[in-house]
Amino acid sequence: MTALLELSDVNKDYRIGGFLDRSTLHAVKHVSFTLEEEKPEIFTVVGESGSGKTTTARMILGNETPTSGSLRFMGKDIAAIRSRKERLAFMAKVQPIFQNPFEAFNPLTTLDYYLFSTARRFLGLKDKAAVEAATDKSLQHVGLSLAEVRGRYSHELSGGQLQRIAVARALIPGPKLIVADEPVSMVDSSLRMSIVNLFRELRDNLGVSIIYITHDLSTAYYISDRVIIMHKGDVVEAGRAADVLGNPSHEYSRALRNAVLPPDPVIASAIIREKLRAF
Amino acid sequence: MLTVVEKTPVSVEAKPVLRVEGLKAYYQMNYFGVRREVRAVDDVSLTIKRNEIYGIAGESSSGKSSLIKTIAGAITPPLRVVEGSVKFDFGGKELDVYAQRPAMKAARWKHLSYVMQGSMNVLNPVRKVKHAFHDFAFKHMGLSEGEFRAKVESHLQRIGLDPRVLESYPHQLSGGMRQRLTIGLATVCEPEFIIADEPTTALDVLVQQDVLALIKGVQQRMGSSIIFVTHDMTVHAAIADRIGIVYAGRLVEEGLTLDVFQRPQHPYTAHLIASLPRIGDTRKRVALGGKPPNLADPPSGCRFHPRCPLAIDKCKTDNPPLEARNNGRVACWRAGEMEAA
Amino acid sequence: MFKILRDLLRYNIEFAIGFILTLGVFLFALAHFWAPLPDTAIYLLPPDMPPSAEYWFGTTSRGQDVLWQMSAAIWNTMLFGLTVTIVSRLLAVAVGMISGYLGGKWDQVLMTINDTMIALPNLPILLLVYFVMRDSMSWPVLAMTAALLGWNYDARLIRSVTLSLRSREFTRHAVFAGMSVPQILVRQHLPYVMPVIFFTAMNNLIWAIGLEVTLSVLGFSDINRPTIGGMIYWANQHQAIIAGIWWWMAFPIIAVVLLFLGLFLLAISVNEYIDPRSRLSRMGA
Amino acid sequence: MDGFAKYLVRRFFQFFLVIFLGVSLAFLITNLSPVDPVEQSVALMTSFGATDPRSVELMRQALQELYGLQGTILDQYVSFWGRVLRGDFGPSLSAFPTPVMSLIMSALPWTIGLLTLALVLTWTLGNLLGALAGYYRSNLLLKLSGAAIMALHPVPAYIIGLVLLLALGFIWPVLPISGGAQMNLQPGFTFDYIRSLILHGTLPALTLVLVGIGGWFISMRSLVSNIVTDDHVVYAELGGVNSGKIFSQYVARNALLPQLTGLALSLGNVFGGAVITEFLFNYPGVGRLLIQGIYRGDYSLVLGVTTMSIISVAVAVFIIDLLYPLIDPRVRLG
Repeated sequence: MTALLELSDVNKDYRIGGFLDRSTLHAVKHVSFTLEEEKPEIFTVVGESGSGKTTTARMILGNETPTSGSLRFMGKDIAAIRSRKERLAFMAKVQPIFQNPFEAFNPLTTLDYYLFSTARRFLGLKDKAAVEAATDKSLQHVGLSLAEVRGRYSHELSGGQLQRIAVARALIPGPKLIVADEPVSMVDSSLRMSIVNLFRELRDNLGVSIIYITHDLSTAYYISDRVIIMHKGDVVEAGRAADVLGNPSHEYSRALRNAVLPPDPVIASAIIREKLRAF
Repeated sequence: MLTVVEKTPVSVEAKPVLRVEGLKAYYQMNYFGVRREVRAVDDVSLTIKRNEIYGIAGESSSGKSSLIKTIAGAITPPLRVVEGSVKFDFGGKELDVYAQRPAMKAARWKHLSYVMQGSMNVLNPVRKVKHAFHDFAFKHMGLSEGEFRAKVESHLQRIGLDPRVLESYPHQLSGGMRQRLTIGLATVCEPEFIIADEPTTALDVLVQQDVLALIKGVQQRMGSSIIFVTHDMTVHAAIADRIGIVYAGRLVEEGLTLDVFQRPQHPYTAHLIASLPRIGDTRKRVALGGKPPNLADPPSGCRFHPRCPLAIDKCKTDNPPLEARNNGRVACWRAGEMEAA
Repeated sequence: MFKILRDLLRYNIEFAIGFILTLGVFLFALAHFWAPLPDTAIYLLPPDMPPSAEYWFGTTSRGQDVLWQMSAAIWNTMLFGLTVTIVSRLLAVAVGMISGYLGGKWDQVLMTINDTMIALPNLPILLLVYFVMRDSMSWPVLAMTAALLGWNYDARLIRSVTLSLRSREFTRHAVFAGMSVPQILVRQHLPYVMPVIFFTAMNNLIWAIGLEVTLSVLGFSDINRPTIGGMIYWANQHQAIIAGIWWWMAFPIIAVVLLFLGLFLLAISVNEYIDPRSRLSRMGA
Repeated sequence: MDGFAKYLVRRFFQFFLVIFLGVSLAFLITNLSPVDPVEQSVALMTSFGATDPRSVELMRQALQELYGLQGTILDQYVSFWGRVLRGDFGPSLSAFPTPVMSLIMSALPWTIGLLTLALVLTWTLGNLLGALAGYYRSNLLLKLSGAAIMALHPVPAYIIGLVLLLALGFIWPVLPISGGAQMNLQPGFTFDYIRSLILHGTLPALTLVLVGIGGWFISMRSLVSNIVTDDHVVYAELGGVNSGKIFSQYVARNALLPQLTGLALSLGNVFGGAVITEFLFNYPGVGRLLIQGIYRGDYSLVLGVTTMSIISVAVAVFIIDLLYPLIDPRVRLG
């Protein structure tokens, strides 16, 4: 087995304050995990704001460099990527999905500009017809077609559709890994599951691994193969999704698990009444 | 786990505290000759009883925020009330939000308060917290400065805040504290009616339950009514007595919380409930197809028909009225057939 | 382009007034190319003639037709103003966008220099430059000096817009879509920076013209080249007001005030039109 | 270390940087110019008749020493700093042998007085009217005064001053148009002198107010129209807080923060307006001194005034920066 992505003892410190009162914020502490190349999976990082989950995602994408430790993608140190050529080669294999689909596309630019730019740059296509064919093929994977997207602006489509287009764009270069940072937190619940289901299909049909960053335990349970729970930079619990989320053992994971209200009025109102009694 | 729901008793005789009738509020815009009309609130009628928590559920741009802003009288152009009325009943005195503006202004905070979305920015950044309490509440309490201060301090203590926060500036407090503080501010005059806009959306998961319990607790103690909106169905499940489901500017279903969750009558509601993920369950959820309607150019007939699995020809042309059914109300031509299916 | 103009003229009264004023003044200035006499010629006409059918705006004490002098003067003054504006815009956009997009150390260094320059009083420095240059001072040199002093405040505004754009998700998305830095800056960010550029350009033009008037009035420029300030300078030299030659002063002042008003109205109305928020509203967002 | 101290250190650093770069710039301009100030001064003097070649040479040497133009450019730079720190710019050529510094010192109070008064008036009035116009958008009177103020805004200082001078000095001569006070009055705390001071200051101050008020009005109005949609203002309105209080404590107070920063940033430009206004009204401040220096070819006077105005503006900016934390608790308390 070869490692697709290997994080070993990754730390990230931020220095905050001016030159007179520097203090250090340990955003990510001793994070290690490995994703296998042969076994595509949905690997979920769960945490609240300030847990270090987004910083971890940014390091995997090469947007931040670790203070210590190493992140290797297919054996190559991500932090050592310098030249634009290497960077493009890396981006062809690792692609992001962002949190807010309305923010991920410039409202003054047509959506196809992003798709065509990706096809041109990463597939080296020059011919207009070839670019459009590659784009359309990718859009078909997410249940859309170029005809529906061409010339459109982001405000003309729903959050769910935009997020699908973002996925389609990420698929164009044929990536091995997709890093999705809170991809459904801004999507309506009626459309949310279509994105989450899509991740499953990508894993099963296209063999793409997905790092799913979220604060939402319910969708994490629904699609994840493995889960790590982060708290103030530390990984407090890691393992199979059903174990970690279904039956957490660490104190913090349990608190997080208990903070999730079920979509059931009987149980949810009982939880609130219980809280009330404690006041 | 408890399986029996103890409903807060709702007196049937008492007059409703809020009556919204045939309310239409549209965004009317004109940019360099391009005219647009967005029907954010389109013919909504609802009543809210005393001592009741009413939740409005809906997705983004369904018009739910416009609805609650219109009820609060907090709208600014280009959003305008086109038709209908919003009437409160405070201690037997009727107050029309749009026809009696000065009386309404005087009633604010004494009878009617508001919890805004995004508690981060609702307090003036350059003034201390105590000034907010003074500005909002002092004139309604009829107390001396000293008594007022004591009253505010004890109120804060009751909701779990150190009275010393009064001497701080908003930027010195955490997000959770600020949200508590705004709830404290909204309840210090013990108003009969509280309007809350996404009261937990911006909060961290771990403090959400506390804030919900706080809202519920304060409401129970004062016997106030609350109307709140959120897209988060679990929040509705946790504290609402009744729920109204908004789709494309219209109220499509209304009922007791338990009924709506367990026996939804509108296909949209049914889908909304069915698509909610829960821990311990990996059965495949099916997402709703199609795209949310554009309120500037809504579909004809029933606005849900392009996405509805049960749609028939009549749905495409005729708008279903919101009618009483099974202890609730629903706007669907095929509501009766839903249960059979 | 034509549609934009039509929309603005029809739906925005400020634009319509500004457009007519500016266009009128511009056409009037353009007319100097067809002037009957060279604009530097003096004492060719009877001096001190009040406005009449022959000399609409009268003649100066130096035997020049005020009408044609003004026409040339407005042209020269506008030329100066536009040169300053274009050069200083290039500087402001370059510094502002680079500082905002690169951020970090670059941003700190550039903005420290920028803030320092903002705090320096422009006019004394310009006067010092004039003083040491004296006769080698020509209008292009003056324009360059003014441009070098007139970009910093606007660079700060542009930087703050770019800085906020940099942290937006669509910028990161563009990077992962393989777009290059120039592509991102031009295609993605410029539409947002445009209103700032445009608005500051108008303000800068007004400032530059004001500067030209100020320096020329004092005689600190090429006084033989007709400019608005230069006309007032010569009128002062001949004590035109005391001598009752009011038309020598009044017409240039009226012309320059009209021009300023026109430019200012254009600035505020066009700015409203190209603002992304209003653009999106027109697109139906 | 708390936020306030950090803020102070940063401002202090900026203050010194402005002075360092400004003074260096003044030095550079004078040294890199193609014109030799010594030759220029010599030419100026010899044109009055003193043509003995030997005395010209002596004068040349004396001037070089006076201007600190001996040695390498680095030596000159160091000696220039020395003179700036001692406040010694040598004697004025046009008012020989009065030192430049004492000319500046006697002119400075006039400029500071005029500018402070005009600036306080402009800033207060502009912001007040702008805030009112932004808050009460439908008020006709405010709309009209706004239109008038905005129409004046782009007109250069000289033109406004000239029109005022013609209108109130010639056509309807109610105000003195020249000088800082009546010539024959003894300066002092007498009624006549103060009255004369006020009368003479009115036109220059009015010019500066009319020139500056538009900018503050426009920016304040747009700031306020943004702030009224801020959550905390909307919330206060929903809370039934009375509108006078909302205006003063919620809207105006928050809008003033950027306007105070703006005041500091605008000082350099305001000073430019003062130069031309002083010249127009023959007001005995440093602006007039500077222009006279240029007309008379007085090298040390021009360099002295420029350097001193750079330093004075930097000091004024620094003082305003120090005031900022007083109105913004986020800076004061970190």
